[in-house]
Amino acid sequence: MNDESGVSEAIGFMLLFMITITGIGLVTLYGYPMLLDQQISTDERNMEQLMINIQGDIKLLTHSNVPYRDVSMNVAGGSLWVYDYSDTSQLFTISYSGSTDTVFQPGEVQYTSDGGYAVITVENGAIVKREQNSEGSTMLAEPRWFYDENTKTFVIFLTRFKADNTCSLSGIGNLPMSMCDAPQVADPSSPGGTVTITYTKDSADDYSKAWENYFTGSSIVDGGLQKTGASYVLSPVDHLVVKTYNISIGRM
Amino acid sequence: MERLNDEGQWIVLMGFLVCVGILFLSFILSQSTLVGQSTSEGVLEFPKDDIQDLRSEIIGFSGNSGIVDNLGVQGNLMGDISMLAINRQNTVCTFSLTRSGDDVNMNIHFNNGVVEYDETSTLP
Amino acid sequence: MVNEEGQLYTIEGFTAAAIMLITAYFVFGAATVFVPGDVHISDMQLEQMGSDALMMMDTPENRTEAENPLKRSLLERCVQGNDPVLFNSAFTDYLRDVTGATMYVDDIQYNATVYYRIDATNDIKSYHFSHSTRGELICREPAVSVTRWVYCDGKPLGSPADNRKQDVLMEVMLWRG
Amino acid sequence: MIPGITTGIGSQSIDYNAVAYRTGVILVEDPGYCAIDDDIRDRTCWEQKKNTDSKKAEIQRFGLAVSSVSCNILSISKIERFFNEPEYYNFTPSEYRDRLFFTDIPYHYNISVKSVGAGIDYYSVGGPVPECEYGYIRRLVKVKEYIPTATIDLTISDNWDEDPDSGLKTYTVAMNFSTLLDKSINPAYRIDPSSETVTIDMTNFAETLNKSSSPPGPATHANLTKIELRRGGILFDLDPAAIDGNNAPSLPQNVASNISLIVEPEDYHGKITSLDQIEIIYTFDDSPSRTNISGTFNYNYSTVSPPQLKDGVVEVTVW
Repeated sequence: MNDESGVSEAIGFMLLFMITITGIGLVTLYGYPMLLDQQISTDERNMEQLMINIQGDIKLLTHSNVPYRDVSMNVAGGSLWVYDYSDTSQLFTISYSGSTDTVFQPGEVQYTSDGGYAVITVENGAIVKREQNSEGSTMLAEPRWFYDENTKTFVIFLTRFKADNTCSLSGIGNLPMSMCDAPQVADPSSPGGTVTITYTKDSADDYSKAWENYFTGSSIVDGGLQKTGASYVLSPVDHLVVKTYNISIGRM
Repeated sequence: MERLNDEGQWIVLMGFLVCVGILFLSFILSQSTLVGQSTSEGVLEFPKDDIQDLRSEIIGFSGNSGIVDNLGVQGNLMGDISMLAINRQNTVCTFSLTRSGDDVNMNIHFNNGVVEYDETSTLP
Repeated sequence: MVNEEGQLYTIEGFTAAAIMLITAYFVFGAATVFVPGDVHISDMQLEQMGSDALMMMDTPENRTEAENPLKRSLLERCVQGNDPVLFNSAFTDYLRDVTGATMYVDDIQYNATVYYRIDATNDIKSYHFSHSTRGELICREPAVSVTRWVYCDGKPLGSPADNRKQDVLMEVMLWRG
Repeated sequence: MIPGITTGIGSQSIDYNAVAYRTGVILVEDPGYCAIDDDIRDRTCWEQKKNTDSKKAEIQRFGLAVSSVSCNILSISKIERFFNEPEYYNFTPSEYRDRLFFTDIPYHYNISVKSVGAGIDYYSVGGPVPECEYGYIRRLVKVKEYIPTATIDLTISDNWDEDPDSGLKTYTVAMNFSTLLDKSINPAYRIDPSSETVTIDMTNFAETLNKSSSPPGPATHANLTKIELRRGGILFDLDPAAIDGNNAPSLPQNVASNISLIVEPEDYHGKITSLDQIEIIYTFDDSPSRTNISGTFNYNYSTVSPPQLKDGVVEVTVW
């Protein structure tokens, strides 16, 4: 009787082990493709979260005048690129009641998914997202431009990335950002003036839909800016404040 | 032996059931979108202390007749506050103090694009 | 037919599930996912501390002080009299104050700057006011900043500011050293 | 991969630091809130609720601030009631949770306060802070100390009146609430007898004793028969805290050197409006011993030194 039970336990263990392995095999065979898709979307969502963290730190740098922040991160399923402002061809042009235009190149911190199609970019204080090889884009988090109706003041924050050269990161790393020079502030006033903003797209990296939705939506002012051709117009603006921040991104 | 084999089957079956259950639940949970902004970021963003500071500063002015009754000085201080606020705090701030009888009427306007605060009150 | 063995089966079922999950984890888990949790908690705590400390320094201690329009609080006295030594000792004491309920030890460094406006040109200028012992190198520190308005009844002693009644902005950078 | 799938689960945990932050804000920036009744002046005076189960239940939110317009300035009476020092309400953990955390989640907490200047060495409520991770916030505050003792020095000639044939003698302490609670004074610096304890010391009685009284020769003591609190026609009797250094005496009592009186805000039964005048009247008997004491003490900002604000710190931990 004792002998018998000893033998059966060994066999029982082997059966159990085999069934476990078979189970894993089944999961690998049928569950794997599903899990892979899940992985890609999880990676992308993690990156969206990470970008929001980066934007949070950029807000601290710009709005709270803190000189240095770093974000530690793990970039999975793709890579993170930093483009110096001079290497990007998108432009924001701001003109105010006929005065000289401000032409601004933002630069980018961009994540490109390897397995999926998502491209998530931090530029000019906003987080924008588009799909590779397809039209359209959305804004995941908005910059903090605002129009104060009491004083008819329009406040625009321009955030520019500076990097010594284009660099990329995948895996665990650190994104050191610093703002050691004070922002340039331009604050012309012209009672009843008109502000015209134009976004010039980079056809390989086009976020014009995202910016259009932001400008014409109601986050800056109720009712949004008026779209006139390719430009967005706001009036009356007695006082325009344009603050330009330069954020240097060091070696990752 | 037969009896023990039975038990093994039970264990494996249970294992499978629980495993499938956990996977299923975690799928559902992972479908929920991640919270975009954390609580502490929300706290950092909300300018509670800035507004309290501005309020207490202007209430401090209201006890100083050299500021309330002297529009030149008040204009100067208003210039200081609005220029420093837009430059350093990225905020549009304006205020006014006017005397009416024994009381002082105070107006404060604060707007940083996320939070707008307006106050009109009478200070004794 | 139900006996206690049922409980055992369930426990064993869980164990088996755990074994399978852990196995799967090791097989596929090479690509771990890093969630950058809430990194701003300590910033939030530090910012609250800093603005509390400045607020306390700017709170008059009694009615006589509160109703003196010229020098209402310790902070106004420090800025007007240009006394960074007094500011440093008071501010450091505030930052170190604890009740003793926790074993929490903090080494907070700070750097304070005063911003003022030149009336004639409408320019914003600044001068360095005070800093802690290791508070000089602020370009590589993940800091937070807090501000406080300070009323000056005249030119702050020895400063390049205008000689008039004015409001200046004290800005303090804080980080854990 | 599996951790990737379970990412969502991890991010659902409670942010204890946020709970601690919110609790800290409620404690130091809010004066609290309770249902109104006859005993209290307004809804923020929760600490004056009577110590009965039904009254305690009417406290809806704790808060330690002096008033809603003075952030980070705490009332010492609220601190004492909140931290149960000395023992009073004896709130249970679930009562603290209901009135401070506003949730069904059974948080563990530890709230502590220290203010050496205001005489608070260390008060705390809740369990000991664990070694594990917890949510934490530290708030720097000022504690508004007790109203300093008003001293009536009877050597000052205004306070007595030589009268060899003195009969019943009275001495009045007059408090005018319209001057004390004047709106132009910030609540943080007010002398507010309707929310804080008032202490009045009458000293140097010897000077006022009727030296020429007869019989049996010069008086050695005065005879205090009662102390009344009068508001219009309404009267309450008060008991002195100490006479000649002896605590809790029963009246009538002989006084040779001093009387100490403590008036709690509860004594007014919350019936004070800002326009009221309160009088505290000391009555001294004619027999067997006589006193020359006579006069009025105006209890106001020029005769009593206003309370000071003392530095303090509050720590909140939640787990």
